[in-house]
Amino acid sequence: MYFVVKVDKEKCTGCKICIYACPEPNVITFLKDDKKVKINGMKCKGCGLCVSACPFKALELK
Amino acid sequence: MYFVVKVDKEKCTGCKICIYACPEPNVITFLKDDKKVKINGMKCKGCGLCVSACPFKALELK
Amino acid sequence: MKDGKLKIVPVFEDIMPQEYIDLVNNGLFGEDYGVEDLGSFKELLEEHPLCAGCGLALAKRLIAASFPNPEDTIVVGTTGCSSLSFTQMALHNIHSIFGNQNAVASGLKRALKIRFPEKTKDVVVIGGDGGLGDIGLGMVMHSWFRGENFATIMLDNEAYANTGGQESGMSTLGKVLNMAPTGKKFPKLSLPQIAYESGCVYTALVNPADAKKLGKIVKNAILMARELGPTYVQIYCPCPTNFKFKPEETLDKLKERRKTDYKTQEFISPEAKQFIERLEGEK
Amino acid sequence: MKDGKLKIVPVFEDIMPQEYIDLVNNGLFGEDYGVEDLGSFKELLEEHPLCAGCGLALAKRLIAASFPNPEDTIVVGTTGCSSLSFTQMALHNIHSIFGNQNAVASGLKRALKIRFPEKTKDVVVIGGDGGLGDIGLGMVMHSWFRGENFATIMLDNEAYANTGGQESGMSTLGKVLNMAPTGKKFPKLSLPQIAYESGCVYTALVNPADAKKLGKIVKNAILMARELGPTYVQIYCPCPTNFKFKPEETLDKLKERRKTDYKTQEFISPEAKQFIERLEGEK
Amino acid sequence: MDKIAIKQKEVDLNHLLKKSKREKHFITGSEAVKEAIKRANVDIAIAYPITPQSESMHLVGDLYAEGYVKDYYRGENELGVMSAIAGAAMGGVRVFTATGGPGTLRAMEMFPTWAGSRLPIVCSFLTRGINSPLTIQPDTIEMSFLLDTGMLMFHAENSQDLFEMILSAFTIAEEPDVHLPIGVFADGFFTTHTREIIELPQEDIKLAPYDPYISPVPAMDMETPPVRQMRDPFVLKSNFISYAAHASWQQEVHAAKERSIKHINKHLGGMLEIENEDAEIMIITSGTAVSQSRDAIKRAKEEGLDVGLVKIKTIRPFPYEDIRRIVKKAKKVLVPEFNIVGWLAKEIRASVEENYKIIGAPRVFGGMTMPPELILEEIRRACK
Amino acid sequence: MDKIAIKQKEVDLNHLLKKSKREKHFITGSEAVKEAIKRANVDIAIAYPITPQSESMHLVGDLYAEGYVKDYYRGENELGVMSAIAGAAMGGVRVFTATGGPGTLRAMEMFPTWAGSRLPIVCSFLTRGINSPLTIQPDTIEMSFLLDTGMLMFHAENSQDLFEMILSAFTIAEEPDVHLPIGVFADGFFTTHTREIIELPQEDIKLAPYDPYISPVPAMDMETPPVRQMRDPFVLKSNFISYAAHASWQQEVHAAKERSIKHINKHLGGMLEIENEDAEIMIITSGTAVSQSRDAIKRAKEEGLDVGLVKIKTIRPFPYEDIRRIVKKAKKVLVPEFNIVGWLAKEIRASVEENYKIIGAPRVFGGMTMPPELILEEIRRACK
Amino acid sequence: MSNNLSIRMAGLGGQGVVTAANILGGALVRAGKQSTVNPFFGAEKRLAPAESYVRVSDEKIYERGEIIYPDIIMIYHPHVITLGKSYTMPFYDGLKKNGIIIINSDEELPMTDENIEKLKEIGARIYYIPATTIAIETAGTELSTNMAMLGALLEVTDLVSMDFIKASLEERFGGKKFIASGSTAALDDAMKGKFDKISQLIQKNMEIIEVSGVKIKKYSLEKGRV
Amino acid sequence: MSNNLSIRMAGLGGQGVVTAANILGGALVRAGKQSTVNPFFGAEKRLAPAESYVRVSDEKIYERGEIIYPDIIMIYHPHVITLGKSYTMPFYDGLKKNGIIIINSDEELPMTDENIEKLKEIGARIYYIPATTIAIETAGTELSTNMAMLGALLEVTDLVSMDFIKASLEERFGGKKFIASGSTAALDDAMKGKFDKISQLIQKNMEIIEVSGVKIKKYSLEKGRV
Ligand SMILES: Cc1ncc(C[n+]2csc(CCOP(=O)(O)OP(=O)(O)O)c2C)c(N)n1
Ligand SMILES: Cc1ncc(C[n+]2csc(CCOP(=O)(O)OP(=O)(O)O)c2C)c(N)n1
Ligand code: SF4
Ligand code: SF4
Ligand code: SF4
Ligand code: SF4
Ligand code: SF4
Ligand code: SF4
Ligand SMILES: [Mg+2]
Ligand SMILES: [Mg+2]
Repeated sequence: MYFVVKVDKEKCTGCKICIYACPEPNVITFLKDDKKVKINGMKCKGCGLCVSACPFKALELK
Repeated sequence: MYFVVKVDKEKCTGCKICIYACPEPNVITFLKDDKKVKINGMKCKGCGLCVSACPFKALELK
Repeated sequence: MKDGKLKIVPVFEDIMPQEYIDLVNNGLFGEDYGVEDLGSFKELLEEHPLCAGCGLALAKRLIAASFPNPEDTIVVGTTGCSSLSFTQMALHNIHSIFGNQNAVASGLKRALKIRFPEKTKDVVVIGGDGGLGDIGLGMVMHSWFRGENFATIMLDNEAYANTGGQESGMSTLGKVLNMAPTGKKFPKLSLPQIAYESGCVYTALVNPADAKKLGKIVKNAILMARELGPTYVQIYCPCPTNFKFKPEETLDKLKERRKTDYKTQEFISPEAKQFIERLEGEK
Repeated sequence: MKDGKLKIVPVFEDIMPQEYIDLVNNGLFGEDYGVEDLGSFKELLEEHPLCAGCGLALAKRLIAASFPNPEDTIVVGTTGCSSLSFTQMALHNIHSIFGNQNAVASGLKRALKIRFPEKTKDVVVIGGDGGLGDIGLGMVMHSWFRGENFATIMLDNEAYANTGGQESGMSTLGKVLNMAPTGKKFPKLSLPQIAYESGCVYTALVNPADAKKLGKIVKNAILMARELGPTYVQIYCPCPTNFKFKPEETLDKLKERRKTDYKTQEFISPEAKQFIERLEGEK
Repeated sequence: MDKIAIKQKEVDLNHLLKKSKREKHFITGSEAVKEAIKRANVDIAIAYPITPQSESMHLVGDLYAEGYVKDYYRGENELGVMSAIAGAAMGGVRVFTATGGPGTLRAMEMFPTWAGSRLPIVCSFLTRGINSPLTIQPDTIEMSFLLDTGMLMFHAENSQDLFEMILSAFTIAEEPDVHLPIGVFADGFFTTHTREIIELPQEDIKLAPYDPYISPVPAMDMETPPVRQMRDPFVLKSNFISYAAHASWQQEVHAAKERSIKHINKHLGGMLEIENEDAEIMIITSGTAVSQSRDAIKRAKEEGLDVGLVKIKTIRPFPYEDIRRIVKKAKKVLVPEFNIVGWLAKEIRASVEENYKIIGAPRVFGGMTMPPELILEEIRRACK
Repeated sequence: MDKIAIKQKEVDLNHLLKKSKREKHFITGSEAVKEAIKRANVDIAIAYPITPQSESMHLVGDLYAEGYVKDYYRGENELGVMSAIAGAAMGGVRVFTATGGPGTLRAMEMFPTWAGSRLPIVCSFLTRGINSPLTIQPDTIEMSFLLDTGMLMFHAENSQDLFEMILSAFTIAEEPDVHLPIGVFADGFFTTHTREIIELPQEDIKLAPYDPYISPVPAMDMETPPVRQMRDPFVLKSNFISYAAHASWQQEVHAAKERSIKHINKHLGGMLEIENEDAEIMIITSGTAVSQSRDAIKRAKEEGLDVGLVKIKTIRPFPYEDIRRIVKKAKKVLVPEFNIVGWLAKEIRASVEENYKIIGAPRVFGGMTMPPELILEEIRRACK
Repeated sequence: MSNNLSIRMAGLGGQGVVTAANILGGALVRAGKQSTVNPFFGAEKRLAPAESYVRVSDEKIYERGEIIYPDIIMIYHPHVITLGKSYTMPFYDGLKKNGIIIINSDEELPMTDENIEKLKEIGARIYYIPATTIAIETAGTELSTNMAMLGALLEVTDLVSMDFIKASLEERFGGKKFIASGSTAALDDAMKGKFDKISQLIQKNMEIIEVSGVKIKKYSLEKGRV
Repeated sequence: MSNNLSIRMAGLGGQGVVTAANILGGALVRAGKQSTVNPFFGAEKRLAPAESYVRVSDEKIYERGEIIYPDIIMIYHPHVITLGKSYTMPFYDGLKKNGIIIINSDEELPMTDENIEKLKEIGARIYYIPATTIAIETAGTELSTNMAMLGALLEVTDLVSMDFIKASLEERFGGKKFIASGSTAALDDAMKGKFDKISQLIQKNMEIIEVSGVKIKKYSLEKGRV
């Protein structure tokens, strides 16, 4: 309810795995420019699925 | 409605095949004494199944 | 009859109909009769209202001779020609509504297990192809999934006979019937395979031209259902009235199909195989 | 969006919510997007009320990205968590009553064939395990028997989630759930096999951990259903709420089962094989 | 498939029923259903057999084989049929089906669902008794179960009515301000299996097709822009707005039912027919009981007894106003019925002020016939 | 299975409900169902989940796990459950199940079949609205559909009633001269999900078991000599005798319903409860609407308004005589209801002579609540 | 004959009581009369009781359903009387004063004194006709029993002329698909199968009707024939 | 306080509004009061609106169902107000004269002038409590938000003593299986999973209640705190 996910742009490789693991639509988007992902905090339910999916530990619940 | 089956005791070998082919219960009975079958005309529906089943042409619709 | 399973109260002896007296004196209860003994004992069925030459009547007559313990057998049927002879069968039997037979049987069998923990009460479902394969399919399959301890026997005349010959799921591809005026558009359901996938330990396709084999299969199916779980027997039952052939041709129909797709045939699971072996060993 | 499948009436442009404008400008309609493109287009689903970490939400999101022609796709659902996101899906969709989805879809698909003889309208059934495997099983299987031209997708969370976590036919053996207080007494239904026996030309078991594969399977299933006949896709959808694990563990559950009994897996009939080959040839 | 090319001119209901030349035919009620559907321009019909409906739906099948109906199949059971019919109607085509007795109960959940989904489905209920014990004989008890489903309910006296009512039902059901399912009821056997003379319009005309684009609810075809809203408000009470949706939707269904009255007046000539309104003894009834009453009244007249007749044609909407007026004037009112519960008498009793006037008799059930002699006896008793 | 050995003394209903010491518990209606079944000596319970019934049947499942109930499973759907329950009852054991709303309609065909088969089944209907549109909220409309099924129908005001009625239902249903199914109705959420204080008898007693050998129809167990006759006369009209069987059987079901009245009087203390019978304004209602009315009446009294209350406990049999008497004396009668169709008001209107006195209000539906303020307003209006 | 006439035909499933009633009704309508015809059956199996009813009038006929008070009763099979295979017992129940009974039987059936008394009271006129025998002898099939019964009826009552019967027969068997219950349709086919051509079928059936007119015998309740 | 008191708790699914109501009701009953408690929810998914109602009285309580005219309104989540995630809009609808509103939020929520006017008319007394923050800080889980809300309520109203609350808590979490909807039971388990022992859970929750009493702040409709 109060947690949302944050990306560590340093670690993110843009592999998109988190996007395929998130149960919420239109939350994680892929930025074409820097080939990294962006989180829409308003819509994130804080489930943490993406966190456990990311092979590069680039995501964290806050 | 008006036809019932009759046995020709001469031809009947008592093989019982007709008994297994008759759809009506308690119509064809097997006589232990002469090892032949008997027809209960009151209950026979005259369908002719036994006739076509008897390998010895011992039955006839009348 | 052995061990007096059925007795007539002395003061009623005079007024009982002969058929009933025959049943008491020369009936199946408590005896070890089977199809092969037909003609020598008083059958459970008596004077049913099914058509002359009805294949379903023939099958039912053979089944009625094959119950391992008729004195403790309750039949659950369902609407259709297949049920029209229930009133004429000397067994307790249930007709609830169309297609719910396997659910009714589930409740019944469980009730009897509770009430008679020391005794086996056989519940046997006997119903038409429409009742089992179409309207009741969900309840049939779920009784299999749940592993209910009773046998299900389908009298397959490949149509809804009782309501005037409509196409059923068990009708053959292309067959023109009522409600399928341009011919049936999909193949006959492969229920034996589905039964096998759904938990039936023993499944058989039966042609009543193999009368004695039919008797054996029905007996096995009922015995196995007691211990192992659900069993399914599907019997071909030609219907002269709706398929418009002469009553005496019923046997020809049976023989024709025996040559093609309705051979008597068993699908035996490993448990079932063991069971049959044990049974034969006991003999 | 290509060929203006979705347009906003000019005078309404000011008052349309941003989400809708996004859908028009950057949505799926008329485009050839798939699961692999997620994150780069506006999805059909938006802000559903399913629980955090819901496996079923994940599956539905992936499915929504995989419709070959979303602009001509109508979804038929049924009561359950699986249907709770219908109102949030930018497609026409139907919720009738619990379990009747395949019958509704049969009528709908036939109606659309009559009304749009020149155009393909895809009907896709998406429902829960309870709706498809239990209460609706008869209607599901008969739509398969009849060879209806639509795909059936099961979101299998192995329980009745929406009503509070009761055992369903798809629950696993021994699992303690509501209404199965001593553990489930019979094994998970083998619906993929049954579907195959019942006329589905293409059947698949899917683990959403294989997201892209899921997308391909769903697409294939819908395309084949158009031409060949019914197809069935069963997707594992862990439910953190009723199985009482933490939302973030959903992925672990997926991976665990991928190692055992819920591997992504296809059952392909010869026609289906040909079809896939043709499809790949066309690319 | 041996479909022949059918050439039928499209006309409106008024032309079909009132302007087209009629010819006499000696046919059964089941055949009357066929004749109605032949002229109804039905797209899809789906059937499941049940006595006494089966013949009707066989004949509709023949229409399919002949090309009058575009799609047709036997469903897996009545719930499946009524669901598929709903799916087809949601897809925007004109549909027809029929059932009766146990079949009606098997599909029960779908009838309020049809109404709630505002589907203009026409279903003929060819009534029979309800289990258990099983009976295939006529009885109107199933109508009692359907009174509160939100469907409109027409009750045919005979095959002629059945024909007219089925055709009218399509037009009335499809009116944008109605858009509700209509059940056309006829008494099994008494109507379905009786051969009698009925007058039919020409064969070469049919109703104009259903237009899904004037429906108050969108067809499920992805032709109108998709919105994040399903056809039926899915009332999860998850927010303030949906809180009241179910209730207001129910009210709207009932309001639509009221709005159907003007169309019923136009096409069916009113919700009821009255004969001899000023008689002291009135018979109010519907279906076959009307015919039996006509015969009894004829005989009563021969005995010098003055009896009026109200034939109720629509059970839903129910003609409350007229019934109240008629009962007010009458001294006694007989309500003959073919069911044990007397739902029609109850309906009348509940709508009038002078309850004591209503005599719920004679009543037969479970397949019994109602000889006019039985009604005559009640008339005599009432006249005393 | 971790069944514990349960030691409960077998007693009769009178002992259980009237003699055993009671203790207060703060529990929900669902828990009250559990507590009733714990003491009911039920052999088999079968369940299918549906809000708002699920909790009750979960708890019955717990009783199975604990050994209080001998067999229990989740069925495949409501038709399957009601069929299996019928099969079990025919097998001669005591059974229980529950459903509500769409579940009730899904199984609709079985209810008249239960009655026709003379099965003493107790089923709790935890009511909710009917589709479409879908709603899971409370509404008593489903009761309207069940009025003519031949079942007895009890309507609980609250959890205490629900507890007493379920237990009484077993005894009344099993009386050889009744032997009919009983539906015990309670309003979903308002009763099932409300936690309140209820008084329960001891836990170590239970009803004596069902005795299938005193049933008016034989148990299907092959223990009585088989006759060539099934349990339910299978009415094929194939001979003269069966011609009338369906009709006479229906009459017998209705007669059995009437015979239940003496048992209801004994065990439930009557078909209704009356408070302040001589008031000019009477409220007649059932279920949760009774509670809301009590509150409204209390407030009305504070305003000096004199209002009486009739709580109908049994909808079938319906207390016609008493209602007629009460309405005769009253000046105005309010009938508050939780459904759009007003079946209770209709029932009352149809049974009394002075119809004009009946005001079918307030009425809420589709999950709305009925605040006492709404009733109070109607009272004020009626007093004018 | 009276302006309104009601005929009850009672037989067993498969004997064609429904078909006979339809042919008769069709002929009556052709002759300009008002008529309604309806069947009554149970589970619709062969040999189960089946009844059908024909009403005739000069005015519109309202009443429908079973005929409780017939002017004429036709018994298609001895078992209707001897085994009670009937919806109505005794078989003459409801017969109107001076009504007619036509029974298909080669021999006279045993009747109790009580029945004879009651039939006398009614003033019943009873006829025997060996309809099945005539059918078999004339057309080689018992499926035409119903035609023989119609022949007997026409002999006794003059209800409608043979021309109309013939036209009705032609419509029934010759014309477009006739609508009947499943079993009836099956029998129709069986019947058609017996003849090479429809015209032959009609021809034979007309013959049967003629022969029946000759073979019918009045039965005397005073135990002698008249 | 008045003899009869009605409390409406509005939150989102998963926040434990039902549990809080049950614990409060249980405590009240222990204290010898009459009380009824009931929930209201839709599809029962997390984050969907959920309400529960507690009635208290010295006499038997008849009325049931939603509380339309509450004395006290407790808002468990800011979204109830800001996103309208509620069955009742505006959130204070029906509040009785001089009624109390307790809102869980770390910050004051924006309110329209219109709402402020109306609330003033009612004479509403509004309190803010950072309940979720307290829960997380004190017990390390937001699942105890509802306990903090209860703490605030007890601070403002003196409804029932802490001893009874504790006893009720013990029954709820410690005793025999508690009956709740599927989701609630799941949350129960989650909650229990957070603590090693039930006693610790109860202990922590009691602490939360205490802390809340201190952290609650009155909000001034005149835009200043009192
Ligand atoms: C709910 C319901 N639907 C339809 C029927 C009508 N009905 C009775 S028997 C029957 C057909 C039975 O077919 P099948 O099961 O194949 O049995 P058969 O008559 O062929 O032996 C039908 C459709 C019914 N009784 N109940
Ligand atoms: C006829 C009927 N019975 C029962 C219900 C209650 N019900 C609604 S959803 C549901 C469970 C759904 O389970 P599943 O299909 O597995 O979907 P899930 O919620 O798990 O996604 C049930 C039992 C209903 N709505 N209608
Ligand atoms: S999975 Fe991790 S690395 Fe890959 S895109 Fe997502 S955040 Fe970046
Ligand atoms: S925490 Fe959950 S909802 Fe949020 S971005 Fe990650 S997967 Fe999506
Ligand atoms: S089949 Fe022929 S030979 Fe064999 S027993 Fe029968 S009649 Fe005799
Ligand atoms: S004719 Fe038919 S009924 Fe008669 S004995 Fe032969 S098989 Fe049996
Ligand atoms: S209709 Fe067919 S299945 Fe039915 S009794 Fe006659 S022959 Fe047998
Ligand atoms: S209850 Fe389970 S299936 Fe339903 S939304 Fe929540 S997590 Fe998903
Ligand atoms: Mg069949
Ligand atoms: Mg599920």
